[in-house]
Amino acid sequence: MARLDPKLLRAAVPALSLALLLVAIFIIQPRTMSYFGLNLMLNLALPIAFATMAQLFILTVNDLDLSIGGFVSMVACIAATWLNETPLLGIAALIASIAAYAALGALIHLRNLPSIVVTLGMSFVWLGCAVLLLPSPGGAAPDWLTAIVKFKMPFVPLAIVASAVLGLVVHFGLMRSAGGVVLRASGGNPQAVAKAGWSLLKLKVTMYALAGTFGVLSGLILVGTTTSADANIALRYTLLSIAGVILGGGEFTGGRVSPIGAVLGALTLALVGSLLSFLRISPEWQIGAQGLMLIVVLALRSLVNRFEERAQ
Amino acid sequence: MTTHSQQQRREAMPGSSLQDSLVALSGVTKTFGAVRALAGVDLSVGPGECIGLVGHNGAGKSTLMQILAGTLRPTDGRYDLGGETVALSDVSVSKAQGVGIRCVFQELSLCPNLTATENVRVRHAALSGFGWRKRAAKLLTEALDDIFPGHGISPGATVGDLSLGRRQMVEIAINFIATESSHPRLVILDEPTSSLDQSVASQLLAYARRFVEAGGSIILISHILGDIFSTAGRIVVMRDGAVVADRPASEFDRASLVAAMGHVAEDDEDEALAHAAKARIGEPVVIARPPKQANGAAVSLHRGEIVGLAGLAGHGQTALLRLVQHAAYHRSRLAEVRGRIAFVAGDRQSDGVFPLWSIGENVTIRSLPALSRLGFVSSAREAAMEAEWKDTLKIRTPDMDDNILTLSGGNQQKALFARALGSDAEIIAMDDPMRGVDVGTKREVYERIRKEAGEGRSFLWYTTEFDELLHCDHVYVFREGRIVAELDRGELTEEKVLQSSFDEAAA
Amino acid sequence: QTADKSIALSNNYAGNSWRQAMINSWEEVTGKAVEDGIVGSADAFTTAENSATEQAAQLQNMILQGYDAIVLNSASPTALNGAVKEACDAGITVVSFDGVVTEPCAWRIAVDFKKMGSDQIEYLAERYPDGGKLLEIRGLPGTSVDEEIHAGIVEGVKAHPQFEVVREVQGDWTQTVAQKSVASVLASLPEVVGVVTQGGDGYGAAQAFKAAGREVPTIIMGNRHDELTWWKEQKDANGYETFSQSIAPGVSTLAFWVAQQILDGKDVPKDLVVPTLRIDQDGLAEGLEMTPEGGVTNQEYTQDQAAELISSAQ
Amino acid sequence: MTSRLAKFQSIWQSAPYAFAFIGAMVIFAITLIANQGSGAGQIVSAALAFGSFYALVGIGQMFVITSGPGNIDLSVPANIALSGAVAMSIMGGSDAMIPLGLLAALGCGAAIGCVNYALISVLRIPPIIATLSSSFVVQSLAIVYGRGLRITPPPFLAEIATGRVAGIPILSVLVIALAGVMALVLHRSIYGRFLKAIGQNMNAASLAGIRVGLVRFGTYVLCAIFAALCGVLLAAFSGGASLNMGEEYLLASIAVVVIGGTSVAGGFSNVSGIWGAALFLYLLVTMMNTLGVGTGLRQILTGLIIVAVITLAGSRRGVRE
Ligand SMILES: Nc1ncnc2c1ncn2[C@@H]1O[C@H](COP(=O)(O)OP(=O)(O)OP(=O)(O)O)[C@@H](O)[C@H]1O
Ligand SMILES: Nc1ncnc2c1ncn2[C@@H]1O[C@H](COP(=O)(O)OP(=O)(O)OP(=O)(O)O)[C@@H](O)[C@H]1O
Ligand SMILES: [Mg+2]
Ligand SMILES: [Mg+2]
Repeated sequence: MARLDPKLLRAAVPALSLALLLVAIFIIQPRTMSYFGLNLMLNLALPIAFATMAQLFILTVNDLDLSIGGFVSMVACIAATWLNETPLLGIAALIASIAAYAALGALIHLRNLPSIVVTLGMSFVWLGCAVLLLPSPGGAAPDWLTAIVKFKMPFVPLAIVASAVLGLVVHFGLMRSAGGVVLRASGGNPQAVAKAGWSLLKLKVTMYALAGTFGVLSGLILVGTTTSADANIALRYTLLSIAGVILGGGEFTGGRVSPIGAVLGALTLALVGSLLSFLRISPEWQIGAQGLMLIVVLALRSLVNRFEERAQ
Repeated sequence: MTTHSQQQRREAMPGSSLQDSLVALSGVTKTFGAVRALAGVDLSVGPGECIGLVGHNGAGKSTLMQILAGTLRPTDGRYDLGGETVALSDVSVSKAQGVGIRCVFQELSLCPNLTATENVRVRHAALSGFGWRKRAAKLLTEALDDIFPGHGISPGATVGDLSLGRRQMVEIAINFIATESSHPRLVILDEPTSSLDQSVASQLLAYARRFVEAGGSIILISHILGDIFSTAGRIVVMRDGAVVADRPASEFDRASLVAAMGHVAEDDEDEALAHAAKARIGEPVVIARPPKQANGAAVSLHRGEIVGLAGLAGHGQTALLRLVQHAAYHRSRLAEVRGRIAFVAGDRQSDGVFPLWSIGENVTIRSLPALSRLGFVSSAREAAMEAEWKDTLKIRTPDMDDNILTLSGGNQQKALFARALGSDAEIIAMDDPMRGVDVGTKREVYERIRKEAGEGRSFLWYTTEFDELLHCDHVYVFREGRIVAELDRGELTEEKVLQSSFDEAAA
Repeated sequence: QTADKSIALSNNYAGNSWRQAMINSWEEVTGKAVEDGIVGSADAFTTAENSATEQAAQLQNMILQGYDAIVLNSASPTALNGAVKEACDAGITVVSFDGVVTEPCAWRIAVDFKKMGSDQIEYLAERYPDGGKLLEIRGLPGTSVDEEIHAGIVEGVKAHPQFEVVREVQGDWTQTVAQKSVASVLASLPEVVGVVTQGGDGYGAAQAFKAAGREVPTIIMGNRHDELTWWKEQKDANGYETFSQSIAPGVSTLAFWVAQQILDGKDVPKDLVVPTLRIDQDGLAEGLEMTPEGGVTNQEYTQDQAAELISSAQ
Repeated sequence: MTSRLAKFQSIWQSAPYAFAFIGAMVIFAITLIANQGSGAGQIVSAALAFGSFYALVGIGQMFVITSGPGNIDLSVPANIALSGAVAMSIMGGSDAMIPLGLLAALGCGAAIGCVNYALISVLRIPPIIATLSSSFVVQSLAIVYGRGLRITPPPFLAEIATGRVAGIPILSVLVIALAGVMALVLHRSIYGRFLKAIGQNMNAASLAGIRVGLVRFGTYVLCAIFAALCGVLLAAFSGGASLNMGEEYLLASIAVVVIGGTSVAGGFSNVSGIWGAALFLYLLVTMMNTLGVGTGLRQILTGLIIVAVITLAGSRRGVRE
């Protein structure tokens, strides 16, 4: 008898909620069911997906990054100023910011610090740098960046292709490759990993450097899409990225994450906003409706968990 | 580097010359703050040796093994690897692994978020590159098949979903895996059988003997002396951080070994055990039906009774205990509990210990309502309870205010016992609670349980050791989450238990 | 001709009284316009948090919904340009106000924020010809409005060198934050003659001065009801003098009518300027009347007023 | 050098709250030096007044964070906005209505706490997301309820919130007393013990006979009530409730808890550190304003100082590796 494997079902929840949301949107606003429509709905979800991935790396090692929003904002400001005017300086600054992230990882490990406070502090630092770079909104994205981000793929919008590639690449890197296994292991049982002879320091630095790299990518894509920047542009990404990872089936501790789920989670969050606009709710309830919709999507998860328990 | 895995088996000799030894320690000490865990230990392990390491809880066995495996640095002393002295500051896991020393630690060290295969990769750095997953799965399956024929563990299973026993089996198998770049020469097994049932434990011991015959070395730590006698060629006895005896196994018998460990010699146990089954009268205090039970059978526990849950590890006994515990606080359609309950965890890491707390706080947590007035805990009464149980169960610590994790594994277990026994509970559910407890303490706890049962406390006792079932008035045998046999004290034999445990599994 | 047209309001923040008044005015005026059959529909949208990216996504969704015009209070003058351009390309009229966008295809109903800054110094220069020291309360860092008002103040001080801004504190346009920042600077603050502000911070600043037991200097107010009430109390008690200025939240209705006029085929210049709503010592009683209890001084616009403004701009 | 570090570590272990106070004192000293020694009383007085609000939300948040990894209440800002608005509108500026308004606001907080825990427990939504979602709904309620209109607080309440006796804010005395009570609850009450047990190992806590669900439920309600109380007092302090008056407390409530020495991993916390951190955060703003640092640089320095303090403080290491 073909019984649904609950584990498979659990992995499918993020995809399922995204699909449900899409169907609802298609029904309410059929115009979205086109290349043009999907592109418009999803192109701003792409930088969120990258930021979510950065957060996922941090969550994998049982830390939490409260600074990713500020960091992406700062990267956006660098890209809209230095990278455009003096590319070498811009590239150097971006590399330095990745190095700074890696150094944070080292600091957090060596002094065994709570990542929440360190990244909270760093969020002020990134924001301060951004304000110094761009005291008022403006700047311009380098043309090559805009060209890449606005590239019109045949048949399928770039945002969808890029999201798929992002999910798959990280999935293979983190979930399937031999190196990724060790990285995740350091979230599951750090002492055991140390006892097996690995350097926890190196592992943590790697994860933070990866997070920095994906944060930089997120900022670049964001600027490419909006063509200019301001210091507060991505502050919201901090909470969005955490929500995305969790929506995608990740957990706060124990190294349990799902990169593909996280990308789906980020897209879901973006689409929740779209659905809301299409529903024409009165403005004072729009914010609340966003909360309710999040709750509904998450309730789906619990429904599946219940099912899983019953199956056991 | 004189050893070779094909080298023929030599007679185990205490103090074999340092040149031949795989690893040798001399005068090693280790202190943790004020606690002196090792007070000058000499130990050398040659190839083809199986050393049985015994000693009371907190004697320093695990500490010594951690030093051997390079996960702890000695405070002082000499550390020779493969005939070469290693500076104490250079002692490291990778050095020890380099000469083929592997260690199955007392507290499990697998990553619960990874699959069994992926855990193989974490332990064996050489497994990488294209197709590593297939290779790792193959190596693991081979090792499992070798050591635990019929284990039924899929290498793709997530470790967190496996029962404690199966996790232990995976961990053991991983440590016996040989890759191109690394062969196990010395495998340290720190209480490997404590969470395995007897049949699996004997598979392991048989494998250990084969491994030693093929030229490998093993250090086996166990509080089950039968395991030691059946497997070890040489027995090292530790007491209070020092080695007090190091002789060929043939020179010991059970009594002399127990005496060397510093326990009083055993009286005639059978006499104490030869009590007749009580008649089961009155209303039971617990009735619990396993969720998977198809027929009407249910576990029932009467006042003053000791009821045993038997069967192979991971066949629904722990789940039943949890069900009973839950039913004591919530409505449940499967179980009915009349009375206050306390739980003694076996899987102490995940079910028992509060790792940030002192030993004292870990002991009193179940009794706080009784120790407090108007919702606030009375320090004096709490301290009194701590002191009482420190003495009663002989918890080895300078101070009950020390962190619980400073205790040795067995002493942590004693603290968990104290938590339950010291509470106001009328019913005590025990989840294979003697894991890692030394012989002397075990005997005292057995006695205490019988005494308290006599005074009206009821015990629900899951155990993987047949001998412990002899203390029970009534035994339920579990298989695949169901009760398959119900035996009175009078009809209890090891054969009957084994037969019911296996029945279909053998077919 | 616009009876079948639909207009949307895109707003980026709803978390203060000014924005609430803005949305209320919109709903009142457009509700009537829809009833009267002047336009087909006029929906208001607001994002959950003040964020340019979220608002860009909101704009893109509006494009998909096929609105004829979008009235926009933007989170950023430049970060929405991409989305605005997309809207224009889709044939949608975009009218930005308050937070205007620089994208050339959009209309702008701008407030001269720089002038809001320099006017404060001008006023103080009249009050205190000898000049003196000033405290400046800034808004949200990294935003254009904050930078522009600040630039205006800097310019004003340059024109009147007898004044000196001795301290700058960050108020985030949030009254509680401003109150805290001002309180924290008071211990080290020398005697000041005035406090220059960006709107909505005046009452908090006054509270902080009072709590520290210092004499309250001339604080420029921002048309909030609590500020005006406090000012009136002080005026009655000791003749306190100052002035108050802010944009009227009802400017959203002006933007609505402008959008309607454009849809109607009128020729409207791309850049319009609205004056700020200014309350002087003499107009305080009148100003208080225009201010709902607990809200902001407001002024809603009619279709005729909008048409007049447009023609005067040509 | 290393031994000095080790000494720092041991201070942290025995008195994890010490560093927040040390940090506050160092910053206070720098401020005084920059200010040529004057204004000390005024600074302390203001620090106590403003620190009270940080401390109030911090205490509630601390109990939630203690209940285990992943437990954080993000609905605090919206809760502050709604409760403040409810209280002010019910009181309507009249002293006689203070008890009723206060009760309504606290009840409103309690209801938010109930909803939060229902989402966490019944729908099994991870706390961070659950409270984030509910905060959106609460924010909407606050908008609909108050429309952002500010209603002046009753004079007596305003006096409590802003008044001073001998230079010491009345409010701070009340909050310090409340902190004392909560410290007792955390360290000496059965509830506090149960909570810390749950924070370390939920599974073991449940098996030790602790009603996990009940304790967690109480904790979320407690946190929400504290936030509501903060909302009422903040509205009274600043002359009326406004929709965005809670915004800064989202991060601040977490920051004071963690800088105060509470472990984000749960099960280990203290109350006094919260006051230390609250003073620290306020004095940091004071120092920046006294030094007259510009906006961008001010943010950078604030961040670096927070990181520096936590780095010096280090943290608890596991006892057995
Ligand atoms: N990290 C530590 N900090 C403080 N004391 C420790 C630490 N590790 C071990 N000890 C102490 O060292 C002594 C030896 O502990 P060890 O774990 O080696 O005992 P053991 O022989 O393995 O006991 P068991 O049979 O119970 O496992 C004990 O007294 C224990 O309390
Ligand atoms: N071991 C656990 N792991 C994860 N979550 C748990 C665990 N135990 C309890 N919980 C959480 O706590 C909630 C209530 O748990 P439980 O059924 O044990 O309640 P309780 O502690 O007995 O309290 P009450 O009787 O008031 O319901 C569950 O919904 C679950 O989210
Ligand atoms: Mg041990
Ligand atoms: Mg329970």
